[in-house]
Amino acid sequence: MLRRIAPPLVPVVIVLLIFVVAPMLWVFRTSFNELVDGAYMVDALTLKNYTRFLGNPWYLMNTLWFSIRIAVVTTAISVVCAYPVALYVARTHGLQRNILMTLIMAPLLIGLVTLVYGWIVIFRGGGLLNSLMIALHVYDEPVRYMWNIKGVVILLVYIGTPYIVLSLLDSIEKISPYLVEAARNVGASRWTAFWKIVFPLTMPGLYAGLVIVFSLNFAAFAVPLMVGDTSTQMIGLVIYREALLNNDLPFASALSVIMIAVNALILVGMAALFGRLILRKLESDR
Amino acid sequence: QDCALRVTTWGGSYQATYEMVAEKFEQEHNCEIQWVVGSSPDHLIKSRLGQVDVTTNTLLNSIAGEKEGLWMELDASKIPNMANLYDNAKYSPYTIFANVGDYVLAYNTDHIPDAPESWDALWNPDYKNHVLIYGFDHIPTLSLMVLKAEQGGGGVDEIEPGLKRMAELVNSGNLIGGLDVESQMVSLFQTEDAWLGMLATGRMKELLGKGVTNVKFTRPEEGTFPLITTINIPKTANDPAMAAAFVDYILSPEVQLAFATRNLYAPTVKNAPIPEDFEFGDLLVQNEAFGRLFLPDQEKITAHKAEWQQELNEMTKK
Amino acid sequence: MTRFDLGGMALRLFTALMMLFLIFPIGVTLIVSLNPREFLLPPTGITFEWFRAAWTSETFLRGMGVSLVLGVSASLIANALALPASMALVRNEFRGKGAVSLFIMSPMLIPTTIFSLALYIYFVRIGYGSGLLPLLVGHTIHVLPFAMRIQSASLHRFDPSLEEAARNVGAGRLRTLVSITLPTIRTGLVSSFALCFILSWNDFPISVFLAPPGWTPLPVELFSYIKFQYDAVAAALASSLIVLSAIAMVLIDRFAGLRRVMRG
Amino acid sequence: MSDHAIQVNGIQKLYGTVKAVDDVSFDVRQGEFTSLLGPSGCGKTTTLRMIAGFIDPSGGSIRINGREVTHLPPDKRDVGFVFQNYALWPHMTVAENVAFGLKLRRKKRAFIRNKIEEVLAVTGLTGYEDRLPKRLSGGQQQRVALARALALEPQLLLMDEPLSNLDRALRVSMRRELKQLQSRMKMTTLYVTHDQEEALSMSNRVVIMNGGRVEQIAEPYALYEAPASSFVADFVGITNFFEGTLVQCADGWDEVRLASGQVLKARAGEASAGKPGDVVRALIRPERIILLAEPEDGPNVLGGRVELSEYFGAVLRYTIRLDSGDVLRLEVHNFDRFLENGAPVQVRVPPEHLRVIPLDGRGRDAA
Amino acid sequence: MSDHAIQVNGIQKLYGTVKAVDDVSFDVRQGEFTSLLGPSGCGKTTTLRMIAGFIDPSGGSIRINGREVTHLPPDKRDVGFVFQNYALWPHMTVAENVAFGLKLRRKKRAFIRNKIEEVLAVTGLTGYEDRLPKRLSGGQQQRVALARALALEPQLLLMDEPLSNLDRALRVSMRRELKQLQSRMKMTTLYVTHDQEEALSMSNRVVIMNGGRVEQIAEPYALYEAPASSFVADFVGITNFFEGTLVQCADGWDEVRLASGQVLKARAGEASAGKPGDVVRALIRPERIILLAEPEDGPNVLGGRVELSEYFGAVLRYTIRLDSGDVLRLEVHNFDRFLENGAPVQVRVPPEHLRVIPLDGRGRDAA
Ligand SMILES: Nc1ncnc2c1ncn2[C@@H]1O[C@H](COP(=O)(O)OP(=O)(O)OP(=O)(O)O)[C@@H](O)[C@H]1O
Ligand SMILES: Nc1ncnc2c1ncn2[C@@H]1O[C@H](COP(=O)(O)OP(=O)(O)OP(=O)(O)O)[C@@H](O)[C@H]1O
Ligand SMILES: NCCCCNCCCN
Ligand SMILES: [Mg+2]
Ligand SMILES: [Mg+2]
Repeated sequence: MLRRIAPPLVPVVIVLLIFVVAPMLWVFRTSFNELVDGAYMVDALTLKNYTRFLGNPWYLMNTLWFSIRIAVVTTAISVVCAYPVALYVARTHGLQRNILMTLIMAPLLIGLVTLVYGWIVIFRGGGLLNSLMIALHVYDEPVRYMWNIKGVVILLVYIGTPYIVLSLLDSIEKISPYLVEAARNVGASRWTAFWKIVFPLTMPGLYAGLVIVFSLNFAAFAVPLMVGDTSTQMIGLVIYREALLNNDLPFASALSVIMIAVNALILVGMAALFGRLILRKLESDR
Repeated sequence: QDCALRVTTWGGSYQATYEMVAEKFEQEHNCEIQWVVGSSPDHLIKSRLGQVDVTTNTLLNSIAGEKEGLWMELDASKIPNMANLYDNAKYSPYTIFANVGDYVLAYNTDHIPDAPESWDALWNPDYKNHVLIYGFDHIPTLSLMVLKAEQGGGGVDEIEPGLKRMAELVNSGNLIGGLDVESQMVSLFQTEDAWLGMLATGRMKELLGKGVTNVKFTRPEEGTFPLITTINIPKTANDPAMAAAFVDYILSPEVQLAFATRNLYAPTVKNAPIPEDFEFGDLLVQNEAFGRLFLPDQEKITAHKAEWQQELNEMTKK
Repeated sequence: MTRFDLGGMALRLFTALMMLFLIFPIGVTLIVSLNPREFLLPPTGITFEWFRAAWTSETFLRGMGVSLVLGVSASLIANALALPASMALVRNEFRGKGAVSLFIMSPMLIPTTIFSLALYIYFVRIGYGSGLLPLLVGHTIHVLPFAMRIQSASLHRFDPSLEEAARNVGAGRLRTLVSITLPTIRTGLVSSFALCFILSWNDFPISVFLAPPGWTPLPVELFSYIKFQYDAVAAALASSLIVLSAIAMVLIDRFAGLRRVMRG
Repeated sequence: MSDHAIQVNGIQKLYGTVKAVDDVSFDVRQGEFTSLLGPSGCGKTTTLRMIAGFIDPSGGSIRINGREVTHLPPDKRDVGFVFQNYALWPHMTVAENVAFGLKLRRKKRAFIRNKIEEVLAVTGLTGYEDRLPKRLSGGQQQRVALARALALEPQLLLMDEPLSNLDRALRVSMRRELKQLQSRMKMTTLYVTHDQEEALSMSNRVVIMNGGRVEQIAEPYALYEAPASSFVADFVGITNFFEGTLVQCADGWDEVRLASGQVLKARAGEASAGKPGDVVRALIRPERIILLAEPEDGPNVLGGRVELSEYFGAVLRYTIRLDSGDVLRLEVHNFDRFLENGAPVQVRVPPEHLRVIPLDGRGRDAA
Repeated sequence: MSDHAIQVNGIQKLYGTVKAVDDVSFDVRQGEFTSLLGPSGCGKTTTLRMIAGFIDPSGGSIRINGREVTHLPPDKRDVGFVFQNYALWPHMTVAENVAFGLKLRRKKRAFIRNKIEEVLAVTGLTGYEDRLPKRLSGGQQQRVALARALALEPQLLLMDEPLSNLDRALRVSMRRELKQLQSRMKMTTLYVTHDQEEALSMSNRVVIMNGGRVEQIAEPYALYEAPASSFVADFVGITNFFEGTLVQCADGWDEVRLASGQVLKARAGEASAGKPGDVVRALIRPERIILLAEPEDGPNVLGGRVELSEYFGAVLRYTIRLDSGDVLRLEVHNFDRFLENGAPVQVRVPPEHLRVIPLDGRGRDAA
């Protein structure tokens, strides 16, 4: 067994050992250092950075827990947005397929900063959406869609959706139409056939998409930085600020260690859940 | 030619000016300049790791670096132009100001016909949803907070009153937001979403350059907040002599004038007078405007801003 | 063949709405890039000035070139590393599989800011502070887990007898991989590559630290530019990119179509 | 309820320019067991799939129990279906595959449990409840596909080669089970098979298809004994053909002169094979030909040599090269000796089992 | 080169606790056509896949042409393989599927073109060159799988039910083609099939498997006429069993008393069936039993009633309920009348075709 699985895994593992584990060991070590005068770091062995985070409910609730919630919510919305699109795209071919794919990927091609400008035009106080809504008398006062939690959610969903479409496509395409026919034949409506056959069989792709988007959103910093406010302090943003703006590498490192641990726990949980539910059954083996 | 000098810069127009003036230096000293482009924080980090010969910096970074002992002393004998610096542009033996801009109060004359006299206008409930400030990582907003603390009987050591006032601002609903991307602020003035707010003089110039006529600026009586570009030479510089020569070159009148006319960063040397007919002369922090800069103790800001942000976040959490 | 269209019309409608949501800001970007007054709507006219500016900016063109090369190389390397690994993980059941899997996914767990900072510091310490290697490594590691995930998804339900059949007619491991496995999971690979490329193409934090002088990727150039001064040049650049990739897609499709025709 | 469980009327299916099914019509009466038989690629699967509603016909109409269903979705047809390629749901165990349709019908759990047990017993899969399909052998998978359809006790069951991967012993027992279920449940069955033994022994009627069209619809005995065309004759069982000219036809007996000059006497069919001088074809089944132990003279006796002998256990089939050069296949049963290849033999072609059919000028069956 | 093309020695395959293949040994001589026959799930596919190198045996060894290959990768074995589930490459057309292996062998383009043409002609697929597999019927796909293997003209060809989805006519012609190719190319063949007609008629030898083990290895005639166990007797062809006690054994003739009291005379086998008083089983094939036209008296004559008649075209099989209560199946060929269910009949069981085998105490074949 070892002889069969080792060779394909060794290159990746070595690359990761050299370029991830080694640098991250430094981060781990740094998390026990101390910042002097808010200016520079000295070697130390203190748990201060950890207690500063873990001992402060604001950090626990308004950054860590807040980030988890935002990541869960935005990932879920993205899935809802992406799934039908992926279903649709999966049955297109050739040119139509390519054009749809370009459009779906377009938001990611043009970069976040430029994108935000597009959204400003739509969502600003006097922007298109507010003008429309006010003209339609849905409400009379402009609603703020940006530089608050709404902006963060909208943008994360927007960016996350194409990733999920991408991860789903292959799984959907691989489903043999016979399997759906067989279900329809025993009396399943389109809807039931979808839920009981298609949906479970897309689990591998869905799982990939969930893991990817959840991790990206959980660690997001650019989005809350650009369109958030003081109440959207996601943990990625806090780490960014402490590490780069406030020079507090020890604290940022401790935050990172905590974040990695939490994220790993969540991923392990997801893997266990999905693995038990479905993935193992679908794995090809010889 | 194997001489190369690594100099940090911000991207965009700052780099453009740098690149323009650098050509002459490269020829004269037969030394190529490699631009290390990035945002302020990485300038410090790269300096720390010995990747840079001359650091174009923010004052906060310079101070942080000083505390770590990162910089070498600037030797006036190797940098003759230092002699022309205004006194307050020599921050320390390690740090000098390369140029100075400021953050002024911009307002839309259609909605606010008379120039506000004080930063307090930001809190005016009439402007609900139409006020812009920089994000809480940015020096103008931090400075405003210190200013408010002082007015409330505290100060940089007793920030509470300032924090309260800023939290009020956040919770008042006046703010469109505290923005990180400066150009968005310009755009929001352009679209008239923003009626009132802080703006760096450089951005003000851009706004006017776009043909906007109903936005004006004023320098409130409490003073404006400086936007200071500092210069340091890391101890680890490969060729300290060449680095010094470059710093000297930055302080030369032609470079000083270039940054003034192109980027609206006012000279820090006495021998670079701005031409009388310069269109945006009043945007430059010259003369009395320079005297009215509100420059709180930067070291203390450095030491405490993380705490302050944190407290403010807690005060404004939802 | 019956398809799984959950009520064809509803699906179509929803997709249309979603597509609208996805491309609206992009449409806005396009309008902005053609509007002499930037994003003051409604547009006051049409100008190609912003496009001209975008396409004559040496910085942007160079940045684009760098990003392209970087994105393609990093995606290729990452996918090449991930492929054998994901095959081994999907197709074998062994103790510690979960741990190995998580380990390979680990770069995804690390906040990018910290990772790029740590990697940068690491490279400087081991004496490789400058040069292209750190940038390439940074991007490759960044996208690697994503390649792993998509590929693993793609390999689930792969019918191993297709490979056996190839081995049986005398194809070696490599040939089987190239001629049978890869084409069969093509959609997955294309997805994986596209995803990796996009991630690299969009990356800011890693590039900021690891890009050596002269090799600044587009997002860094663009961000440095836009951060302080927004004009429609950025919008024009973005619009061009989308139009270009659309054209590329059409060409690829034509080309592939042509090949199919020639193959008879 | 209509007299007919299925009425297929002129259905068609085009794939681009490929006419997979071309104007096919047939009926299946209530409770009947009908087989679709035909060469590979002749359109059996396509026809079946149109009836089940998986494919939209390009033309024609389909009625089930008198109700027009041509464009009804598959879940509204209440028709059982066994897929040629199994189409087992890979994420469900054997039991789950079987239970799925029952759950959709909101059956009680106890009922479902019993039903699973029952159909798995019938298909010889007891003990495999919790296996995933990929962990089963080919034949086991096929049986799950069958069990899945049987569990629903459909009134109308369509099966696409449901036993093709089973060994004979199992196939025989499955056939028996199917027939029993069918008559117990009065289940109408349309059965695609390539196994004519199966088709002949199980069916009330057989529909022979060829190239997308129906060739003949008949009861098994009629099909075998009175095929409507050479194609059917050759496709259903083995047939020996002699070509020649009709020399006489009277008294219910025809005489055919072969190219070799020899004359064969044959029983005249119901329809006249033609008039003297016409080119005809005389047919006889291998099991009807008698291998003579002793040399013999007389009418319809032919000489030749053994060219090939094939042993099938109960049957021994000789391919004989006649002296005329023609090839003849004959089968013996209950034999105790084997003839060597090359051994000279004499055979008798009993006139009462030789049938004559007319030919058109180009050597094909006259229409 | 070794005398044996394949030597399989005690191979084993465990799936968890499932013993899919359990200590299987057999040899295939050069140029020989050997079939693997056995019930669904008995381990045929698994055995074949171990020989081809797709599965690592859990134990035992495999030699091909004398060379130990037990752990050699599949592409180093030079063995043709036809997959039970086809395993066609979905992204390649029919021609590309066939050409792939040839391209790997760096054949000239013209050669490849000719070869494709040739094997597609053999498999009746001419004209389908550019179809993708998913646009073919089941049988057509199966033929592509076969063509793909044949194109390489392997010295050793392993086939896993390669004809299971073909109609009889096509199967017969494909069998003929296969046999011709095999003898022309001196190709050694190991053939998995569930079709005993196929196994008996094509093979030099047949390996009967059951539950992961080998039951018997024999030539077709020996297998059918002298099965080593009741399992083989019943699995290969149909067999009637009578249980009883041996009352006498002398002169090459045994006598068996049935439970009903009747005594049947039988030919004694080579090995003794035992001594008087032993419990034995007497076997006879359905085609050996004679349906008497006229009532008759005498030894080995039994009376009963028709319970079921099955029509297979060339064969009519009656299931008869004997007066003793036993069930007897018999087959008639070349028949002209059908007996009604319930009709009284008399049959003779010819002693020379009745074989006696010993039983152990528990009613199973003695080892
Ligand atoms: N991957 C697997 N995991 C567990 N059991 C398996 C697996 N593959 C096959 N088996 C079991 O091993 C036994 C032998 O399987 P194999 O496919 O060799 O049978 P077979 O003789 O080819 O049958 P068939 O005629 O139905 O194709 C079967 O009982 C099957 O259920
Ligand atoms: N999707 C398709 N596109 C084009 N042609 C097809 C398609 N499906 C089937 N055909 C063709 O239609 C014809 C009929 O196919 P069908 O599957 O009905 O045959 P079949 O009678 O079931 O054959 P078999 O006994 O081999 O399974 C075949 O010639 C086949 O090649
Ligand atoms: N292009 C102008 C760049 C000016 C950068 N100034 C730094 C300001 C820090 N807040
Ligand atoms: Mg078919
Ligand atoms: Mg098998």
